[in-house]
Parts: sequence; C-alpha cells; structure tokens
Amino acid sequence: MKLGFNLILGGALTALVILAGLLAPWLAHFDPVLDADLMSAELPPDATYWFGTDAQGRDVYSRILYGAQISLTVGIVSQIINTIIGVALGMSAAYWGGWWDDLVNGLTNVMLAIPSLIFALAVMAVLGPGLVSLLIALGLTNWSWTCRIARSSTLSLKSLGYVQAAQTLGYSDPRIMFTQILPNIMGPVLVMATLGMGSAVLSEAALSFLGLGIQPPFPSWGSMLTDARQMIQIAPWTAIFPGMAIFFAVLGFNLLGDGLRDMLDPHMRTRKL
Amino acid sequence: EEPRQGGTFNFTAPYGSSFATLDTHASPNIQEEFITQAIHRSLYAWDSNNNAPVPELATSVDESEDGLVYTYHLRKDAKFHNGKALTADDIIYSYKRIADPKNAFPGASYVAIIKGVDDFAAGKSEDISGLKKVDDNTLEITFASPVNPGFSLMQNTTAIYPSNVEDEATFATAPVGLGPFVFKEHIPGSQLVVEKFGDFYEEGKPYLDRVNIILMSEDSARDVAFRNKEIDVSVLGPTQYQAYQQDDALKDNLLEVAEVFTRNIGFNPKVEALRDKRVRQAINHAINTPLIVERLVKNKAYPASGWLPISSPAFDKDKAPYAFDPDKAKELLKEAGYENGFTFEVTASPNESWGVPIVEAILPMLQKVGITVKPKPVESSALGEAVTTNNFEAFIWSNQTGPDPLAAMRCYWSKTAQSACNYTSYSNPEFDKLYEAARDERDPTRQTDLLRQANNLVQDDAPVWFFNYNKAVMAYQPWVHGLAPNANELALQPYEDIWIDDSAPDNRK
Amino acid sequence: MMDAPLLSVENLHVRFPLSGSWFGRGRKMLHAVNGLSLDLAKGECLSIVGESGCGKSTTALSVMGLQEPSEGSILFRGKPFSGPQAPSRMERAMAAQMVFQDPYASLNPRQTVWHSLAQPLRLHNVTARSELSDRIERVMRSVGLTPEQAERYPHEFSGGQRQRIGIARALILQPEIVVLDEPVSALDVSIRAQIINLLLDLQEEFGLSYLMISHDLSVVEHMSDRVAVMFFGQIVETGPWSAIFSDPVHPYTRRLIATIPDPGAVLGLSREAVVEGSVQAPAGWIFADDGSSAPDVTVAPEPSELVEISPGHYVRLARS
Amino acid sequence: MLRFTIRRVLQIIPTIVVVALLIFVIFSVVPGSFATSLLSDGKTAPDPQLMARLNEQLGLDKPVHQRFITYVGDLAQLDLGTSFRTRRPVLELINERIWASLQLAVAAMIFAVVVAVPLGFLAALRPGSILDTVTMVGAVSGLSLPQFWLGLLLMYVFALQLNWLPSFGYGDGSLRNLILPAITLGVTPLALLARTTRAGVLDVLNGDFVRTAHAKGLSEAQVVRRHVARNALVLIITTVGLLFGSLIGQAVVIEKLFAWPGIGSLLVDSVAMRDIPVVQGTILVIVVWFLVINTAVDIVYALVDPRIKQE
Amino acid sequence: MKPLLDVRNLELGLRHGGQAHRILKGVSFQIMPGETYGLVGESGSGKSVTSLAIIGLLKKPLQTLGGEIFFEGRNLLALPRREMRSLRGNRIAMVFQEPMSALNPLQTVGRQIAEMYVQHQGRSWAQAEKMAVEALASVRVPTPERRARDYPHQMSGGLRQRVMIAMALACDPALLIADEPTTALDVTVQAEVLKLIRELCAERGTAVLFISHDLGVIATMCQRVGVMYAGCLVEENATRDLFVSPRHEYTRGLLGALPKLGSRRLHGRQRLVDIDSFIADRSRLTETRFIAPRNPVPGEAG
Ligand SMILES: Nc1ncnc2c1ncn2[C@@H]1O[C@H](COP(=O)(O)OP(=O)(O)OP(=O)(O)O)[C@@H](O)[C@H]1O
Ligand SMILES: Nc1ncnc2c1ncn2[C@@H]1O[C@H](COP(=O)(O)OP(=O)(O)OP(=O)(O)O)[C@@H](O)[C@H]1O
Ligand SMILES: [Mg+2]
Ligand SMILES: [Mg+2]
Ligand code: NI
Repeated sequence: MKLGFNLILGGALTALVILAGLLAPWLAHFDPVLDADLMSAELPPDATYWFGTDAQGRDVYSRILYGAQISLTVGIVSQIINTIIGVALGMSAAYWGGWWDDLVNGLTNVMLAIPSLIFALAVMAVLGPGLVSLLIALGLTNWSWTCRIARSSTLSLKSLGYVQAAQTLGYSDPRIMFTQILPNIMGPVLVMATLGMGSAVLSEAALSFLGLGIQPPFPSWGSMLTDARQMIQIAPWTAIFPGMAIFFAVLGFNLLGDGLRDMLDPHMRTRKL
Repeated sequence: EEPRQGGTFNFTAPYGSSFATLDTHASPNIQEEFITQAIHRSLYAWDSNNNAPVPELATSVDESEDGLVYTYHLRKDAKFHNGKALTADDIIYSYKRIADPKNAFPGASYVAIIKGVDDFAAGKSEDISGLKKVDDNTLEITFASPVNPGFSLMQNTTAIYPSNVEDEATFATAPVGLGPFVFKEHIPGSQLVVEKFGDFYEEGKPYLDRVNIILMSEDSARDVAFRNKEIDVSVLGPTQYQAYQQDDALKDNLLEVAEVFTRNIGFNPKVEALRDKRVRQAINHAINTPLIVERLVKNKAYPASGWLPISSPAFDKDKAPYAFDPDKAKELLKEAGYENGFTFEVTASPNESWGVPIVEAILPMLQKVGITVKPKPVESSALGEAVTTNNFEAFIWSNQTGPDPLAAMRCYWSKTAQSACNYTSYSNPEFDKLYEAARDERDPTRQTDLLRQANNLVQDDAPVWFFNYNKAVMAYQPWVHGLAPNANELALQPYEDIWIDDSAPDNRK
Repeated sequence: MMDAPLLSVENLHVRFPLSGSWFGRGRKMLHAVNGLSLDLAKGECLSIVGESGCGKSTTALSVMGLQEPSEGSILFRGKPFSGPQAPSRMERAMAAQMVFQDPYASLNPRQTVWHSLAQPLRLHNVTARSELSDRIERVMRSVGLTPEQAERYPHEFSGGQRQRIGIARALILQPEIVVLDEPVSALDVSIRAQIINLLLDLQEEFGLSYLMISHDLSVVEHMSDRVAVMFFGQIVETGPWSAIFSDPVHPYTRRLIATIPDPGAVLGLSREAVVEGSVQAPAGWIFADDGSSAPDVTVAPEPSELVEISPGHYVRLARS
Repeated sequence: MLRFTIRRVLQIIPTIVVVALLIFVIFSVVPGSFATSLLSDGKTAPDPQLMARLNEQLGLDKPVHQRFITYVGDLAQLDLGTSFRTRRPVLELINERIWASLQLAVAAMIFAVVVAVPLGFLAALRPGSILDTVTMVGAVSGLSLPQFWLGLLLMYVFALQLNWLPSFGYGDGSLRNLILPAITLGVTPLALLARTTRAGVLDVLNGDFVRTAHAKGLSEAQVVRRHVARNALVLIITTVGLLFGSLIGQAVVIEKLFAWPGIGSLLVDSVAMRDIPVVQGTILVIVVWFLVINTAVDIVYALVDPRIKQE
Repeated sequence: MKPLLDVRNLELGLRHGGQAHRILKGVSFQIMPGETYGLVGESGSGKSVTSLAIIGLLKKPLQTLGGEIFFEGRNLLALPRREMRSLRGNRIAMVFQEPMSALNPLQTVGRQIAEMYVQHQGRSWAQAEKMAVEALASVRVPTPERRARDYPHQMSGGLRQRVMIAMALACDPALLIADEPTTALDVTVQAEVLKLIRELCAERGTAVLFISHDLGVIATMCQRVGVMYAGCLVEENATRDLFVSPRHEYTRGLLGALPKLGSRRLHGRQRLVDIDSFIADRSRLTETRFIAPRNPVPGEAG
C-alpha cells in the first residue's frame, strides 16, 4: 500500500476521536448524565436525538461524544503507565545487564504468561470497578511487550558508536539513557503505545461485559455497548452507535500504529504479533 | 386436556454460569435449586397456589398444644433413587448432616430451629435431642420455639438425603434424592440432565422423560436461543419483557408473578443528612418511582408501597405509596435544613433491575431537588460485603421479603444485628414493640395485623427508598404446559407437573 | 629506553562467558584477549592489525574503559587507568577518546552536531556561550568543516563528513590519546584518503597519540610508527612499521602481508621478495603458533614470550 | 536436543512459582470473601455464626502468611486445594472444564490458521494487489472489533436469522455447537496471524537467499515451495504458539457469551464468587498451558531451524 | 571471436509517475569467453544493478529502460521468462557478497548445491546430492561428505563462500558474475577465495564479471577493467594499462587516493590524493569516457 495511507486514515480517525472528546461540551446537545428523561427513553434517531436515546432517555450522540473523553483517557493514560514501566525496565535492563536484566526478563516472562485480560480482571477485582481502577489495571497489564521492545532496541543501540562515545565523553549512565538512548527508541515504543491504545479500549469493553469495566454514570463506550446488548431488537441504535464508535476509534489507533511503524520501522521489529 | 407423557424439556438456569455443587446441602444459591427441584424433596414444600408451605413427605402432621412438638407420619410410598425407601432415619441423618459444624452448611441456620441443634453443633451431644424416631414411618420433632417449621424445612438446603450412602462425597457429583427425576449427567458449566424416576411417589408423574437444565446466564444469548426454539423457557429481563410483549409470536406465552423481593435503596444513618427522617421521606417523594418502573423496568415490577410485598399476607393494600412530589420533597428538605442539598454515594452492583442503571435514573431526579447522588459501582460479590460490614452511605439491593412476613420484618428489629439484615441500622422502640408482639402472637390473623402495622411504621420512617417488588416473567414455548406461578422464585418450576404437547419440535417429543 | 610511555597496557586478559545465562556459571569462557602488553608513547601512532575476531576491538574498548579487563592493568602516565583505582569517567574523558568505525552509527541522529559537541563541553564545565562557540568553531575547522554546518543533523552529512564529525567529537575535549577503531574501513575508497590525510594532519598539529586498529595493511603501513600484529588474543609480532613490513618474522605476519591483494603488483612494486621463502626461528626457540589454524579460544594458550630480535622488534616464540 | 528440551522445560518452573505467588498476593487483598459473596443475591440472610464456621472450615481465619505456606506446600505436591464453593478438589473441577476449553481453543486456532496462513501468504506474494489490500483491511478491522459484539452479531445472523447453527452451549459436544464460538474466538488470532504471515513471508522474500534461489534458475513456485515456505514457517510457528498459548485466557468473554463450559467461565464465576482456590488454580493452569505451548513451540522451532539447537 | 556477453547501451532505472529516473545511463561493455572483466567504482555507481540486470533479477521498482544485453547471441532482455530461467544458474551464475545471508539457513549446503543438478540437469535428488559432494570437493572443502550435511551456520565465512562458488559453478556456466565476493571476508580468507575463483574459472574457461571496489583485488583478478561513475562506464582498459596510465580524471583520483603497500618504503610518506580537491567539477565527470580498443584476450587467438 502507498506510504501513509494507514497513517492518514488512522490519524484522521484518531483526530476525530480526540476532537470529539475535547469539544464534547460544545458539540453535545445534552448533558450525558443529567439530561435523562425517562419519558423520552428509547427514541429512534431524529433531528433532536441524532443517534436516538437510550433506556434512560439520554441522548446517545452526546454520550458518545463524552464517551470519547473516557475512551481517550483509558487509552492514553493506560498506555502512558505501560510505556513508563516498560521503557524504564526494558531500557535499564538492557543497559545495565547482569542480575537486573535477568530479573526484568523473568518478570516480563511472568507477565507475558498471564493473559492480559485475566490479569486485568484480577486487578479490577481487587480495586473494584471504576475508571481509576481500570486505568491502573490496564496500565499494569501490557507493559511487557513495550519492555521487550525497549530492551531489544536498547541492546542494539548500546554498542553503537554514539552511545559508547557518550560514555567515553564522561556522560553518566542516567544521562546516556535519557539523552542518547531514550529519544532513539521512542519510535517503536510509540508504535506499541498507539497499538496499545486500541487494545485498551477493547479491553475496557470486554471488562465491561464481564461486569468490571468503568461504570455509569460515566458514559464509556464499553459500558454503553454492554448495557445495550439486550436492546438490539427493540432499540438497535443504542448498540450500533457505541459499537461503531469503538470500532472506528480502535481502527484509528491500529491504523495509526501501523502507519507509524511503516514510517519508523519498516522491518516490523515492533510487533511480532 | 390430558397431559402427554414423554418428551425432553429444555429448561434454563439463568442465574450464573455453573452449578457450584450438586450437593444441595452445601449451596444456598438459587442456581442449585433448579437441580434440587428435580432431584430432591424436603420435608415441606411450597404451595404456590396458596402461598404457604405444606408438608410434602408426611401424609399427616400432629402439632402439640404449645406448638413445639410436631409428629410427622411419613409417606410410605416415597423411595430414593437408589432404591431405599424413605424412613425417619433418613430425615434424622439429613438434619444431622446439615447441622454438623464440620460441614458448615448454610442450611444449618434453618435446622437450628430444632431443639438440641445448639448442643449438637457445639459438640456437647452426639445426637440432636429434638429429633426422635418413633418408628420407621413416624418422626417426632421438637422445636426450640413455636415457629412455623415449614418455612425452614422446605428449603433446598434442608433436603432429605438417603442415609445409606457410604461416601458422602458422591453427593456432590452423583446426587441421590426423592424427587421425580434421577440425576443422569452433568457437563459442568454447560448443562445438567435428569431423567424420569419411575418410582416417584406421585401417581402418573412425572410426565417428561428427560429434563435438560441448561446454564445460560447471558440474557442476550438466552434471548436468541429462545427465539430459535432451542430452549423451552426463558426468564426475562425488563428489556426482553417489553420486546416479548410487543412480539405477536411471543406475547401470549408469558407467565408473570409477583415475587417476594423488595428492591430498595437503604440509607445509612452514619450520613448526617440521611439520619433525618424528613430527608429520607424527601428522597422518596423526589423520585418518580412509577415512571422508573414503567419506563426503565418496563413494568416488570410493581411500585413498592412498603417493605412487605404484594403477595405477603401482611401486605396493606390501602397504604398509599410515597407520591411523586418534588415540591413536597423540597419543602421537607428545607425543613430539615438541606435546602442547599447534599451529596451521598450509592453502592451498587451492575444489576439491570436493581443496580447502577437505577441509580443513573434517580440521579437526575434527585439533582432537581438539590441532592447529588454518586453511584459507587461494585461487583455483585462485593456488594454483600460492603452492606453487611456497614461500609456504605447508601446501597441498592433486592432483598427477599417473603414468604414469611415475620422473618421479613425481623430485619427492622433493633436487636437484629446490622450485619444480619438490619442493614440500615434501623431502630425504633415503637417498631420493636409491634414486632415482639407479633413474634409472640399465636393467632395468625392478629399476628398479620401487627405485622401490617409494623410494616406501615417502617414505610413512614423510610429507612430505605421503596422502589419496587419484583415481577418475575417467564416466557415459554407454546407446547409447554403445567408451569406454576411460583412467587418465591418463578424460575423454580415443578418439573413433575410439566408436560409438552404434540406441537413440540420432533427432536424433543 | 624511551621516555616513560603515555599509556601502557600490561598483561591484559579479557574473557567472556560463552552463552551467559545464570545456569551458565562455571561454563566455558571465551578468551578474547590473552596477556596482551603494549606501550604507547606520546605523539606516536601504534597500530594493531590482525584478522577478524582476534581481539582488537576488545583491547581498544578496555583502554577506553568500556570493557572491564578480566586481568592485567592499564596505566596512563603511570597511574592506573582501569580497575578499582581507575579515574572517573569525567577524568578519563580528558585522557583518551575514540573514533568509531561506522560513521552512520557513531552520531546520535536526534542531536544536531552542535549539540553533540557542546554537551560534553558543558559536562566538563565549559558553559560560557562564547567559549563553547569558540571551541566548537575551532574543532569544526580543524576537521575541515565549516562552523555553520554544526547546526545540522547527522543525516544531512555524507559518510566522510560524518567521520570528520566523529573525529571532531573525539577532539573536542582535547585528549592526549585517540583510539581509532577501523577509522576508514567503512568509508568508500575515494573518501578514505581524505580521512587518512586529516588524521595525519591532526596528529601533527596537536601532538596526538593514536592507537589504531585496522586490518587494512596498506593503511597501517601508511600511518603507523609502530605495528603490533595480533593473532587470537595475543601479539605475535611487534615493532617499528618498517621492520614489520620489510622483515616480517612470524609466519602469521608473513602470511598476512602475503595475502594482501595489491594494485602495486601490476605496477611492479613487488613485495614478493619480502614474504617469499620462510624464516627460521632463532636458535633455541620455535614459533609457538604459526597462525595457520585457529586455536581453541576457550582455553588459555601454551606459554610463550615476546623475544626482541632487533631493537624494538619483538616476536612471539616458545622455548623449543 | 534432549538437553535442550530438558533445559527449556526446567526454565518454566521459576515463572510458574512467581505467577503462583503473584496471584496469591493479589487474591489475598481482594475485597469480598466467599462467605459474603453467598449473600450477593440478597436472599440469604447471613448468620454470623455460620459465617465464622465457614471461614474456619475454609481456613480463612488464619493469618495470610500461614495460608501462603499451606498454599505453597500443597502446590509443591501438585495439589491446587479445594474449592470453597463446591467443596471438591480444584484439580477435579478444572479437569471437568479444561477439555471444553481446549476444544474451543483448538477449533479457533484451526480456523485461524486455515484462513490466515494462506491469505497472508498470498497477500505477501502479491503485495499491493486487491487480495492483499482486502486481507490487510480485513485483518485490521478484525482487530478493532469488540469480541462479544462480534459474537452477538454472529449469533443473531447464523442462529436466529439463518437458523444454521445452534446459538449457544456445549450441547452434546458436537461440532455444530463449536462453530460459532470458535469463529468468534478465532477472529483476533486470525487477524494477527494473517498480518504476521504476510510480514514474515515478505521478510523472507526479501532475504538474500531468495535472490540466490532465483539466481539458480528456479521458478517462482519452486522458490516459494522450497525456500520461502519453510523459512516463513518458523515465524508462523512462533506466532501460532504465542496465540494458541494465550487463547484460553482470551476465551473468557466468549465462554461467558456462548455459555461454553470452559475454564474461562469457571474463572469468571469463581472470581465473582470469590472462590479463591479455584481462581488461583485456574489462572495457574492457564499460565502453565501458555508456558507449555511456548516451550513446545521452542522445541518444534529447534527441530525446524537447525540454528537453534546449536548452543 | 564473438563476445560471450555484449551489453549495449544499457539504461536502467525506475519510473515514477510518468517520469523515469535513470540509474544507469547507457552502459556498454563486452566480455569474451573465458575472460575476467572487472567493474570498479564508487559506491552507488551502479555496479550491482548492472550485474542484476544481466542475470535478470532486478527487483520491482527497478527496471531496464533501454539497451540490449546479448548473451551467446541472444538478447536477454527480450527472452521469455521461462528461457531466461533455464539460462540462469545454468549458463550464467552468480556469487553474492554476503555468504551468510545468501544461503538458505534451513537447508543443508549439500542439498542447496544439489538443487542445481536437479533443476538444470534433471538428476534425481539422490544422484544430485552425490554430485554435490564432488562439487564441494572441487572447491577444496575438506571432508566434503561430512560438510555436505552441514547447515550454513555451521560453517565459517570462507567455507560458505566456497559453497556459493561450488553452487555457481555446478553446471559449468559460461559466465560467472561475482559481486564483491570477498568484501565480507577476512584478508587471509579473501586471498584463498580469490585464488579459488581464479583457478577454477581458468580451468573451465568460465568468463567472469568481477565487481569490487578494492582496486587491489581487481588488479590481481582481472584482465580488463571498467570504471563506473554515477551510472556511466567512464573508462575501460586492460588492467595493467589502466593502472599504469589512467586516463579518466576519476580513475586517476581513485588510484591516487589509495595508499600502496611498499610505497612508503620507497618514496616516504606522501599525502594521498584527495579526490574532492583533485576533481574540480564532478558533474562534468560523466561527460568524458575513455574506452580503449579491446586487445585480444591473452593466450587466445581472436
Ligand atoms: N561482549 C562480548 N561478549 C562475548 N563475546 C565477545 C564480546 N565482545 C567480543 N567478543 C568476542 O571476543 C572476540 C574478539 O572480539 P573483537 O571484537 O575484539 O574482535 P576484533 O579483532 O575487533 O574483530 P573485527 O575485526 O571483526 O572487529 C570475538 O570472538 C568476539 O566474538
Ligand atoms: N531498489 C532500488 N530502488 C531505487 N534505487 C535503487 C534501488 N537499488 C539501487 N538503487 C540505486 O541505484 C544506484 C546503484 O546501486 P548499486 O547497488 O548498483 O551500486 P553499487 O555500485 O553496487 O554500490 P556498492 O559499491 O555500494 O555496492 C544507487 O544510487 C542506488 O541508490
Ligand atoms: Mg572490531
Ligand atoms: Mg553493490
Ligand atoms: Ni509513490
């Protein structure tokens, strides 16, 4: 495919989600939580309620806009946590080597062995449902791939001239890691984080389905979809629109990640999966 | 119409995706009752037509003057699936097994009404002194206090097991009982199969050859399966109830019953504002309960006018529910000094009918009178803990309020522990007086009257927001006959009465 | 005797564990460097030659403090330069710097050249803007680039220019020793000459000492004052460049020189005379290892010693 | 080879130990307990005495460290403990369920492999073609769908509308029941596998040895068959292993949705009921499964790729 | 005598949109049967693409834009794919630079060599594998029976390159293309490999197109040399003549830029020629071309 197709479409979809989230207060017609009138519950899409209303009589369109805020928060914050943990561990392990490397490797293997959904489920069970718990759960779950990538990228950078030169010029280890290594491994890490945002949004939906997601009144797409799954027959719009929102947002993140990778890392080092 | 013999009935167990154990003594959960209903029998059974427990395994019962000693003349035609005939020994054996502290069975609290169970449980005695075998077919039970033993001894956790099974561990995998169906096969997490018991004591029953009790907790999946005619009955949630009512093909085959659960939001007096009766009443006035019941719960419930449900003998038809009246609510709040409102948190599980969605619905309503509600979502399993450890500001729950009204009202007795069921730490000396009087009253009408007064007192005090009484709805395929409107739990059906007619799909006939 | 050497490596050993996992303790070790000793005098260029994997880079890295020696010591002006009493990275940086083989990998792609040059200065407390600019300008000019080019990123330079920048960076702290690890082998033939000329000019101008690693013997001959020939972790022959190239003694050295394909051959600059025939080891000695087959790198070699056969010209021999 | 195998097998032991420890710690701080979860339906009035007895019987009244010692001791004897809820050995419960899970995982994987590998292969052989575009767009879309949503959709279409397949459940264990859940579960691995296959084959195709093969005068088909396929296989095997290993863990949602009696639904139920021994046991089994598959893959890998067993 | 290979005005590049980027701008040269012809030149001057064009292995965006390549009288560029395939490996063989990656890591080297016999001589695999052992012996691999069962990673770089050579020469091709066959090897190993190519090709009368940027290697291997610069063949001459009297500015610069072994001893250390300052205007370099009239191949009558 032509260079940048993924990047453009992915970027556009992601930008759409970001705009929807940022501009929700202005774009939304109603308050996502308080404008609930049971008298106007389950209305099909019309001029007032563009995407119809849900069982509580809330405007699905407005809720999807606000839901973008939640999904973005979930995606971004969890990936920031993942990335920080993964990069800190992976980079330092590769740089220092020795027992620390063995330890980090062991830990990574452990994390890889526990399926992420199950680990998130366990963490959510401990912390209880809710946004903060979800951020922590997803933030703690998926750092192992980032860690592996940070580690292998650092390993290959470590023997490069400019890193060795920095050592001979008297840079301290942390300085080398921050100024010489980190900027140069950010590419693949960023790709992972972007792809991770998509899976975080999906995980949120899956956890919602299992009763452990973010729960109302926050209008998260996952919980909207979960709530609506029984209404497919009587009020299909309540399920279709959040479903599409998830699909397109995740598609956007995935395409953006693919596009970034095509750009930064043409040899697919980033994602063996 | 003459019941047709034979056929396979595909029943669904909708409340969880697995049976914990087939040893019904060990599990208090509704899910296991679906099996018990087919395989086991207890001393008493629930008569759904008269809403009262009746003796099941005894042909007649003699009651002593003081109401403490009951003599049961056991039926002679009852046989266990392993061929053993029912004798008094089996009952004594079963109750001892249930009361055995080593087992820590949940049914222990039910058999605790029998005299001598305390000593037995404490290890002071080898036997339960209240259980006396007169002869093989006669059993005398002495109770610790004059209660109606039927409510306790009809439970699935007090089912009667045969006393001649060597290895008790096999009850968990290959149960043996007195019921109309014999355990055939269990595919854990999927289904349980039972087959007709030829020696069942009721003549001509059961009609069915085979019952598949299929595990299906996911509502939407169950919906598809039912419409696809893969299952014969389905318990409906509100959304589906509405959908089925609108569907010509389905609307005629719905079985509805008012169950004995009261959905409510319990207020914790720990919260300053909620300690004020006027505030609690204001909340009751501020919420448009009928609207929520109609629109959100899709009429799959009856607005609650008090603690005791409609089917309860002590239900007061004349007591008006709290009217929806936001102005009154504001007034009450002003009186109480909360005209600027306050905030409280409602601990809620994800349940569709009595969980977070309901909190979401009351949220804008209360906001209009200045009260800010914050849902605090928890898992179902954590809800019980939060409530019983008094770790909440308010909670939304569905509590069993029947069939025994005395037991239901006991929850507001100030001597009942908060953790036991006085979750709102309710304490009103006036109520205590009424409750104690009712407890000691032997005349059923007078007792009912006292309980009604107590119930109305609670309604007035509004320790909870009275939301609704559950209406259970079961959809069934047109070829299914013999379903019973069981107010305790609609999903529990008398399999022995059910039969299917010729219009059933061929592979199930 | 000459003056006290600037840098002396004494009996250096470097070993690597083979397949290093923690199950692998007590496993076999790869002897990359085996008792290597050498001296580097002020202002001279000492080259180490040898085939791939013989331990040249490892030696260089040990000198730079990038590889901890397993045994032996490295002294700079008579003071320890390795081990527990080694100076800090900062002090070490003032003594020795390195130019790397691959000009594409030796510059941080995300820093401008100016930044790459200024940061080490700042680290060594040169912070005044004017002085920074001044020094960067000087070093840029001395490697033949214009100061304006410092504002660019590495990818805007050609391979040869990058190598110049690498050299500039090595010189920015004004070290006394510069270690050159194959400084021209990754460069296109046409550019090599420029860099070789530049290195020679700089050596003259700043009185630098070079420790150069190369397997290109014609470059070595052109640049070196002294040459050390390495074979699997050991120096087999060392001496002034002229001695090594006109009177190679050790069979390995002779083979090495003989195998160089040389355009000189077609021009009649025949060197066949130098390497034809065989040289006998001095009486009482034999060549411990004639370099005809690879020794087992996992065991320490047989004892042997470097014997001086003419002034400054040593050959590794074993007693017969 | 034998030594390689033994070493790989031994290497998974520390991982298992750490996982066991981790889940023990997590579930010793989880709120709610088995006793209180019995109340979750609002029906059973709690009897404090009974609860105390229950906790005593389950050993929950002992301090954490003591419980941990018991847990580890039992574990060392391959005893996963006894379920709180069913009062039966956890191993037995898992044994009842694991086969259904395996069936599902195997079916899903077969579906994924059968579809993804040829598609990925063809896509890589004709990069930029319509097939390639469609495959890759399909793959990335497959990765962007919430699983339960897809499952519901399939259920509505294939069970309700078309009436081709049963919508749920294990039935009598026949293939018909397996199809929908397996497809739903298989979509994600399918998408990932198609992408990796394509990338892997492209990688191999760009390898110098493929150029050598062309230089030998082999035809395109011969090159692919003799030189590309096996090299790509190495990558595909690893991916299949990784995906297959994690599939049981991923199946949780699908098992819930389709009422499939696997250990995924056992796990979710047990978490909800706070039946901690079962939770621990199930997770452990899922982890062991993952590790065993990956070890097996490593061994197969070593058989296929002569470079591995060397060291 | 007719040339074995006659490249005429070869143009090659990529089309982007409607435009064509030319990488080779009209390259012509001829190779006689049995002759070793060298190509030198700066990196990126187009040596490799020339060789790939001859054997027909140009990768996608690259394509020939013009010219002809006559091999044994047939224009390779106009040949049907099938026929081109039967030439490849059989009449024209190639040895690549990186012996590690150029061999299939998952097949024994014996089998990889044997594939040549199966493909071009229709042998059975069993027979072919026996012949592969002989081929290995012919490139002087010690214990060829055992080595035939080895995988590439079990061999050193020099051995692998020998395997490549055995493979290339298996079917006695008329032309061997060697694209920098020894740059990845150590000097001592390089000498052996070069010697092997020289001897085997002389023995069998195979013509060689030898690509290198190491003038030393070219000098020892080739009878004639072409110098490439920016997609043009700027000078061509017999090796000795080229080294003694280079005529093109770039060639002169190139020769002056190299330190020559032994010259320091004779002439002292002299500054090397800096091509950049030596050549005033690079853009003019391709304008002049010096193609010497071809001498008859030594030892053969034209
Ligand atoms: N970090 C390391 N870990 C393990 N072995 C190493 C390491 N560094 C080098 N070696 C090994 O030590 C030996 C010497 O390596 P070194 O890089 O010093 O060789 P070299 O002479 O520089 O070779 P080249 O000319 O190829 O650069 C080699 O066999 C190499 O494989
Ligand atoms: N696939 C390609 N797409 C676009 N340009 C290419 C491609 N392959 C080669 N080129 C360009 O063609 C030119 C000639 O490349 P070629 O590989 O033939 O050089 P070379 O003379 O062999 O150099 P080297 O000595 O580095 O091997 C270069 O400028 C290169 O950038
Ligand atoms: Mg090196
Ligand atoms: Mg090339
Ligand atoms: Ni383009």
